[in-house]
Amino acid sequence: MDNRTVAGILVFSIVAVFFLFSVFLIHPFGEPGPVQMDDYIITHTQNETGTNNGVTAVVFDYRGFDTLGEATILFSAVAGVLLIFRKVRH
Amino acid sequence: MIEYIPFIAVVAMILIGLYAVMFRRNLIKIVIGISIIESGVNLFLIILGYRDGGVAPIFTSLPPGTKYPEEMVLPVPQALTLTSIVIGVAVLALMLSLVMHIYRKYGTLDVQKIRRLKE
Amino acid sequence: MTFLEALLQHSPALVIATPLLSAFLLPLVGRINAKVRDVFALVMLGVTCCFVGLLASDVLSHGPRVYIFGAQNLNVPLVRILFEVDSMGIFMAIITVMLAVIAVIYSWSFLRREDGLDKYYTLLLLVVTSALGMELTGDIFNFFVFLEISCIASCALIAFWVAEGEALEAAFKYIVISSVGALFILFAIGIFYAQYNALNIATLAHLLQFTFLDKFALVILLVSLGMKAGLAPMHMWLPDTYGRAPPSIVLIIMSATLASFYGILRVVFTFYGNVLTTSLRFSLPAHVVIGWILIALAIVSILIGVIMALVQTDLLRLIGYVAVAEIGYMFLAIGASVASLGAPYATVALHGGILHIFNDAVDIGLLFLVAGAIYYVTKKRSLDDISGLARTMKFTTIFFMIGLLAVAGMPPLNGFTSKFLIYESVYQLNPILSIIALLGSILLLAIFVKVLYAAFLGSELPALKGVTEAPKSMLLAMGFLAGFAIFIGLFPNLLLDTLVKPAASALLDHAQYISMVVGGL
Amino acid sequence: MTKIVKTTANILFPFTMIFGLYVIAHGHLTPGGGFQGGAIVVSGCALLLVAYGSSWVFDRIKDKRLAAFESLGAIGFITIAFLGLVFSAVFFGNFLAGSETIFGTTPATGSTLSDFNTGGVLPLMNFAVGVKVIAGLFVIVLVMAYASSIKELS
Repeated sequence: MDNRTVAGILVFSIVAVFFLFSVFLIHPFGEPGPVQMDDYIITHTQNETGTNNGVTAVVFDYRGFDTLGEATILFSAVAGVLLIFRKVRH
Repeated sequence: MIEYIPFIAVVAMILIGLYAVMFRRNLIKIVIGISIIESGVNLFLIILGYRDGGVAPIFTSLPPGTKYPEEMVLPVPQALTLTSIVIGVAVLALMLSLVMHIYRKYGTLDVQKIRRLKE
Repeated sequence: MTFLEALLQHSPALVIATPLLSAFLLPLVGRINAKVRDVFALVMLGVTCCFVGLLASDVLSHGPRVYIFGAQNLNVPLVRILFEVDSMGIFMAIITVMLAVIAVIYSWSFLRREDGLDKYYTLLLLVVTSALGMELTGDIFNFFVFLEISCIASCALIAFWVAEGEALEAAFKYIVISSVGALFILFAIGIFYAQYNALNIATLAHLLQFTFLDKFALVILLVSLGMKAGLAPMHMWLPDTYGRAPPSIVLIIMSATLASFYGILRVVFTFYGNVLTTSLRFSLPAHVVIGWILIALAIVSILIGVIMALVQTDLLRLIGYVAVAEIGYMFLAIGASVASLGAPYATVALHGGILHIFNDAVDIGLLFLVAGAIYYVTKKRSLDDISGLARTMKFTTIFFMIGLLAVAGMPPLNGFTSKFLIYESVYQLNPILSIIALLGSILLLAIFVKVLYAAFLGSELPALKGVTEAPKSMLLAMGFLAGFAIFIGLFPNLLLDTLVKPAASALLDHAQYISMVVGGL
Repeated sequence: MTKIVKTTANILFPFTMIFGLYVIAHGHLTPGGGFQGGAIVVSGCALLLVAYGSSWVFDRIKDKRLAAFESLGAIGFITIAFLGLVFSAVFFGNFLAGSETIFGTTPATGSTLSDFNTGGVLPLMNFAVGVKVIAGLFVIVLVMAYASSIKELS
């Protein structure tokens, strides 16, 4: 066991302890704490964005800029893969 | 205790994925480790948005009599998870194409051997 | 509402939308011919420069600005994404756009014989867009999305020379470390969302109560963004990446790294601004703990950067390690200003740190372009194979000397101004730190003098018979950076008073940043 | 692949395409949207890729044209955002919601039946993202499958 794996195990156990300890402090599953933002979205989707689907309203209208970022992520992944495989010609 | 089991599952997935990324030497296993961490974090985001007995926040043919802000699941974490899933696909595609090229170049997927071949 | 006022009102959105639209258009424009595509990339970056300049003039004169996407005014529980542009964000945006324009001019001739340049320029524009997005956004999930775009796009660019195995391995190491860091940032965002049900930075900074979960989220954010910015124990990817990527790309990856450094500034100063003075265990205020941790990691990265650079033979890897040392200086200045939050020399340290971001970008960028010119002409990476280049590559030698003196912090050049501010303020905090920093700079000078003799002044090698001067556009790009280095070195107050001081006061004054959004409700 | 696999692929492919396009088109009414529907359609195309082999598919569909379609989808998405800037004076503004033009009617609040003509800008964004995801993911799957089938890469 060279010292790299020992250091790795040390870091891994610290991260494990912190994660386990922090997860029990979050609100229990099924009882979310404050919900003011989501209640506003649920009650106002139909007249503000005109859709019945709350999730699509958040994805394309309330937080539409994230979806533009996400479309850019997919675009850059395609450009990256095509850049890496540019030597592959039919 | 029963309502913290989903969070324990999240921590277990994140730690398993982190173990694979840190200690495994095979490139494909590192990629699999990262997608395990990614699905762990997605599960974490989804769990935060659940309300007991909640219905999907969609008004088309909603079961009659559901009081909709209280008995609906929160929509924002689902939108965040959608973005995170697409990020996972993009990162996975890029990593796998790199691994294909590294395998063609060095003939092995073992990180130690690649480092030795390079010198 | 004249056309100019409309542009001014929508300039935050246009700063991101124009490079993004040009990135989407570029594959189609690229089908016409190569010349049109190169000019198109530069023209669209020029348009982005105009919008950044417009926005900068407005922000510097009227204070921070909020731009909401999808609605005219803020509604009560903040639901939409908004851009919050203050003078710190716009200062970083100016650096990013400047580096991008120089990188495009440089890569015109540097990559003339390569193929796949459509995708190259698309990804270059995407990294620039994501760096600008990270610097202007006011929403943490939006910051995470732009961070992820810069990860994916720059990883594909690092693997540009697909035939070389080392570039593939450096790209794989980069994407693994970046995506693990980004996933942990997403976990921290989940923690914030679970506790406060808000995703806007100003709203969260207003609601933050520094519970154990918030401390854990702060540790995750600092570790992941520190990893992306190249802080000490997590810097291993940086020398490999800067060593193996095409040198014109290194400027772009450096702007993404500086955007992550801006992320750390935003997290420490604005996000946790209200709670920095609360005391942790045994009555130590939080800002002292965070400050000293950053200082310790900064000293480690200065030492690692300098010592490892001494033993390198590959020129590009050597400058990569020097970049790690320079990032160590920035973290030293920021750590000193956080550790002594109230003291007068804290603001001086912050001025030094922020000015050093600009100087480091210019100097390290210049050195990488010089190393790229050497690689372009001689096709050799290691210092042992190249010697006596000064005879034929006259201008490149002059630019190398300017870069060398600037990085080592010699008086007539810009490195001196920021490093002097850092030494002066860190000395008042703790004299040993500034002595170590000073020794680091002297060692940097020694390293580069060794490189100067090895690469430029030695005897003529028979293998390097056909060596000619670097092409025009590469010299132009290097000339721009050398000009900046000299100009800022001679007139530092110009940059210091117009951009750096407002940026530092914008960072320190987190109440104004929060009141722009929460106050408006 | 053998004849049996090819015939089942022939039968399954149109149903997957229809279902995927349905999920894209009704993104603003029922669960779904551009990304999810696009992924379903690409799974159908991947089915073809497996059944007929990547070189057969590579002959029929040039990856250049797919990349062009993907750019068009992305440009469509960002021009809708720019139109929001032009018509409703803010970037990403939903200028069609509530206007009497296409997709303009606002649904009644509470539980309603699905009316396709609602949703303002959202259906248009769904279609643009759907085109982009279909073309983009299919190019990735196609190029990676083809690269793994040929012997040497560079």
